[in-house]
Amino acid sequence: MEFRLRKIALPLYVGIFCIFLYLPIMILMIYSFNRGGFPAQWQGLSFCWYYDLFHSVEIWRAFQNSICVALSAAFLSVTFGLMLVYGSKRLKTNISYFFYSNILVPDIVIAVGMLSLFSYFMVPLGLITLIIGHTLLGLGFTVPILKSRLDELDYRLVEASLDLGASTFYTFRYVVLPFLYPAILVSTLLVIIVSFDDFVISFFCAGSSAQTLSLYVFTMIRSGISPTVNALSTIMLLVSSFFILAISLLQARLAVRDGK
Amino acid sequence: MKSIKLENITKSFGSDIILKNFNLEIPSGKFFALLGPSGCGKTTVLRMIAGFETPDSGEIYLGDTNISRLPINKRRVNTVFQNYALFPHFDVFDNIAYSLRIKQFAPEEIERRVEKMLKMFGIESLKHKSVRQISGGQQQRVAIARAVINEPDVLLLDEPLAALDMRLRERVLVELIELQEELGMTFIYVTHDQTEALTVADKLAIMGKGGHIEQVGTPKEIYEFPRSTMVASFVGSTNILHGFLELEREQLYLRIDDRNRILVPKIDNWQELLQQKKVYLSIRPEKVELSKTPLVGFSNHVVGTVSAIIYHGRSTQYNIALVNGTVMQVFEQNEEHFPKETIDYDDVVNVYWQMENSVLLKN
Amino acid sequence: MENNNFFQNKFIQFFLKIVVRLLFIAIWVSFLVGFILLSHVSKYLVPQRSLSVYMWADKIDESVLHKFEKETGIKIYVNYYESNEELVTKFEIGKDLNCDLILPSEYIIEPLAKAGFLKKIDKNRCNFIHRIYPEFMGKSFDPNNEYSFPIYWDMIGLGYTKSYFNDGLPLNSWSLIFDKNLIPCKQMGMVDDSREAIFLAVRYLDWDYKKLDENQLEQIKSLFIEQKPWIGAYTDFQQGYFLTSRTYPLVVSQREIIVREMLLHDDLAFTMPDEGSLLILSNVVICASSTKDDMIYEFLNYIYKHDVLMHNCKEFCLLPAVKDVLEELPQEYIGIEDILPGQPAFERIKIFPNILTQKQINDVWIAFKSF
Amino acid sequence: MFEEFKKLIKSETYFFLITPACIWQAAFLILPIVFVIILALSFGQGSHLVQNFTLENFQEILQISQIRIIFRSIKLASITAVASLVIAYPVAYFLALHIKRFKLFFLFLLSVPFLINVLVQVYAWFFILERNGVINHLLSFLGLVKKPVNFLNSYFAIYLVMFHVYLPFMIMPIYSAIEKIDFKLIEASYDLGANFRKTFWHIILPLSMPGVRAGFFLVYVVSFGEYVIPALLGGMKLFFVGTLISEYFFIGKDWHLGAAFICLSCGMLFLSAIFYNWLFKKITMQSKIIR
Repeated sequence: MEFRLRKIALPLYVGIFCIFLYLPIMILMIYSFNRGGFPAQWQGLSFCWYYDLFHSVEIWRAFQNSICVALSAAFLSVTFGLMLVYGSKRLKTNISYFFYSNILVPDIVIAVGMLSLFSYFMVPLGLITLIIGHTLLGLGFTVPILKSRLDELDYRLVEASLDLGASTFYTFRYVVLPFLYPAILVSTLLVIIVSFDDFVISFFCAGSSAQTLSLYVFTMIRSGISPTVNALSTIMLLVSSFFILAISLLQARLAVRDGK
Repeated sequence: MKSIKLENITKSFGSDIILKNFNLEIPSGKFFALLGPSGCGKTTVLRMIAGFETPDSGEIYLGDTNISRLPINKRRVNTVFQNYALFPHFDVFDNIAYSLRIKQFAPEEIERRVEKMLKMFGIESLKHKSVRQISGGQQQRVAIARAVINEPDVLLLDEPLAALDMRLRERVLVELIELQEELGMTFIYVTHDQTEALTVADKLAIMGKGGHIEQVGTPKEIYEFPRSTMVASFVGSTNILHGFLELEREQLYLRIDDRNRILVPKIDNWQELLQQKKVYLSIRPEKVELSKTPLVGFSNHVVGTVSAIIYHGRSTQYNIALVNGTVMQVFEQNEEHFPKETIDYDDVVNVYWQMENSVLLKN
Repeated sequence: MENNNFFQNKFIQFFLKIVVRLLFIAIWVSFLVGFILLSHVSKYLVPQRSLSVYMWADKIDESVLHKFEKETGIKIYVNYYESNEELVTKFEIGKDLNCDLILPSEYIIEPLAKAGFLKKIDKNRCNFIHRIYPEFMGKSFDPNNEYSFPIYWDMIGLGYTKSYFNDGLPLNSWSLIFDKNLIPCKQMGMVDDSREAIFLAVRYLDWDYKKLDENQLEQIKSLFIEQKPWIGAYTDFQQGYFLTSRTYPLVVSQREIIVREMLLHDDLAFTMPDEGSLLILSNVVICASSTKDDMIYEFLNYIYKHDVLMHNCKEFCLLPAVKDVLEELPQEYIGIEDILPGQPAFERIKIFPNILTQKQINDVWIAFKSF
Repeated sequence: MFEEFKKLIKSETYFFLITPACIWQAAFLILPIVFVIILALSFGQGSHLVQNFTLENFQEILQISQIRIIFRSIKLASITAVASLVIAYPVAYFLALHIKRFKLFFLFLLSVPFLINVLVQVYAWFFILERNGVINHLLSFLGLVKKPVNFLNSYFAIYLVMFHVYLPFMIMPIYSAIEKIDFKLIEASYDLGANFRKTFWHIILPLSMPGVRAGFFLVYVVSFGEYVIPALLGGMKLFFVGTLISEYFFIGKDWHLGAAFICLSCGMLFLSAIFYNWLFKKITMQSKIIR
């Protein structure tokens, strides 16, 4: 009895769970190809909402803003994260652990704090403030990833390189960096996704002065159902799944390379 | 105190067939060792007895009861795992008391029996230490104590010494023998280390690659009278000579090259072997005499040159290259500080042994 | 030799170490400050002939702006905001917000002007003032129209599904949404704006909306709490969606949202209760920091043009504050009878003066939303 | 002299490397938090944000309405965390111990919702739950309801979507904790006579506790400050901590009260987290004791 419970009930449960997890998204995607405007009535296949989407000026602007913010935040947080992780390893400080807290502080507290800070120093809200906020968020992801990868590096390699007369920079460039390369790629992709998906910080630290894709979706949802949002969501979904797939494959390859 | 019988066991993982029509009988109350090279399926046998794996076909009997389909927790069989598998979130006392608590013994009873175990294994002082803090040898004692407190019919030991260092191993082996004598239960000891198995077991089985039993017997039987090349070479070191058999005046000879033939003892099926083109003979290196000068009274004699001398301390190993290219190992006891005769590289030496000390192998 | 000694002194070494570290920190901090200052630079990157306009979404159609850009060569940058309060917050944060023209609601003008964010309008350069209804001029928030001119107006009312109420609404009164015994349906939609909601409650209770005391606010609060069970959702944007999807048959809403849906769905109707309602004015104001007067007045005169205004009003179902446009506007875009200035119903739409402090409004709102 | 300086600067290279990230953290995480605390303790208006220090803000905030809102958020966070723990544990367990092939594929499958835009997920549910949505169509097709049901703008919608969004946050840490358990320990437990129930309760659960705790507190803290889901699916009928904070900062424009409210709610969050931590310790202790 017990045996059967685990052999049948558990997979069944997990199956239902996966359906619960994916059904809404699937339905959303299917209906983005629905000709009719009203949900749940299938009126034939059509790409009209995608057509609408690609002809909206506002969406393009939001998309450009999002891309700009995501790439800058990814660049900054990965660069700074890398510098921090490497530097603190050599200095033997544990300061990196401090960055693990970025994910744990509620978003809204960070957002409101930054908002009041910016207002005190009269920094106009916009792309720059957004990049700052997302870089902070990104550091919370890049530092743990890079740190755990760097910890796997046999430190004797670095010492051997230095011992053989290589300069610090040379050692970093030709010994450490190639080893960290997959982790750098993974964290870059992750920060891009996180930045694209972030709503709360964008909402508080940019608002209408620099509309991102998330904010655009938010304003559209607030006024009800619109098939254009379905189309937009579908595209966003596919793009982020693609990124996640890339991350998973990278990690898998990493595991294979390390012989795990 | 019950015997174990495995009948016609077949087990495969995916497309790998680990065991095929495997039969083994383990006598009760004995220290039984299962010896084999790694990957031969000996751990699978153990895991099937414990119940972690179910055989694809065949039956396992504990005493008279068929246990092959019995759940793990219903078998009166306990295991000492390779890395001990002590519960890291319990202390020593809780680890040992686990099975009694599962069986809902009264707390006083548990206390009494665990105390007894602790005393028996000499680890009273560790009672409330976390299992992460104690040394490997202590962990092993806890693991054994945890398994035997349940008073199982059979105790399974899965390479329990693998994680210990050499010196500790020897001591633990002796303790294991004493423990088995004291408890009187059947011990099944799985290992790939032949010295451990020879030391510890009352009886042992050798498993070859492909999951079949090569030979079962007492350590002495196994060592002195191996029945196959696999057993002979796996247990201890040996010289294997090959050639074909000749029968002359009721005497059996092994022709190893054109000039040399060796007198060999007869075994049950020598007539069959007579037909074969290639027959193997095993001679243990320590049963061979070496001399530059001719000796008398030996039934066999070959000549060779010394190709290597390896000093082991208590004995010296000489590698002798025979004329036909075969290299024989010879162990000479270093009985004297200044032996009468010193043997050096490239010396031509005579190799002697008695016919009875060699064994004809079945294949 | 002496040099070496100097550097080998432990204390000096420690001191130098600190200095170097501080230097490094200073370098990075200055990088950071430079990065932040980039946000100020963006202002100088926009072309000279351009205007930055802050407004609600759905007030001026993009095609109209494109036409203006083509005619004059002045580039228009539009920033949308979602609440007046958000706009003020933005203003307070970046004092020299790169902004020329705003289209805010009426009640926000007084605080903006007081804080010195607005510039006085030169009436001589505007050619449309005479066309504006005098009813919308000289209101309490800007008595002499020094800072602002109205451009659109609107009101709060009730939108409903005709097929649900076969004989029309049983009453034309706010008691439909406030009185437990008179509510016509189980669930309805309500506005999610504290100011508007308080004003509606005041009209329902038939109090003087020009002076309210704490006691009255308490009563309004308990009225809201009492009302809560039959409110399905508080929203400022979804009323149209709720009606057309038949989620709720009755919603409290700004007229323009309902009328926009009425053009597409015959089943909807809009009405203003007899107690009267809230008048909402959209105004144009000029930012104090702007230096592009010529272009601003060119743009102002452009958007007040008959055709342009008519286009916007038809596109978004807005009501213009300009006489000649409103009189020509087809009835279907107005959605409600007898409401034009001068007609009797118009007398019952009032502006809600800023008699309550923000804190008083907040207290009512937070208290009832905590239940 | 110059050489010496060069050496000195070179020896501090690593300090130079760690500075920017630390400055970023200090300027945009620590400083804002400090600033919020200062705002909470001060009085001022407009451009003179900080004029006088006062405790009045807290006096103002400590009212029944605000306390009620904080407790509502604690309730929301607790139910979300506990329920998603209960829902997620079997999935993580199954994934870690029962799936041997395609493990990577399953992990990918579970990490996709983890990183999908929250707004997209919310919209997807909006689409399904609304009056003309898929569920209502299904229900009326099956003849279970005569008139469509309004699922939106209710606690039901909020909780459903909260679970959906936060489940992956729970699965990942639990999965990695169970994955780390040596399978031999589970075998040993069976070997010593325990059945599945006892093995689970005494061995698997205590050993996966670090993951459970990590997942629980992650979900608890993040859902405490949730803004989007209650705002979009709750019909704005009820304030939660997130919505009230944004109300204070954007609509109400009273930053001092808002900051004080943040401090108060974070304090309450901290206290409740301590309580849950204590509870977890209790449970862990309990699961170790065998009866």
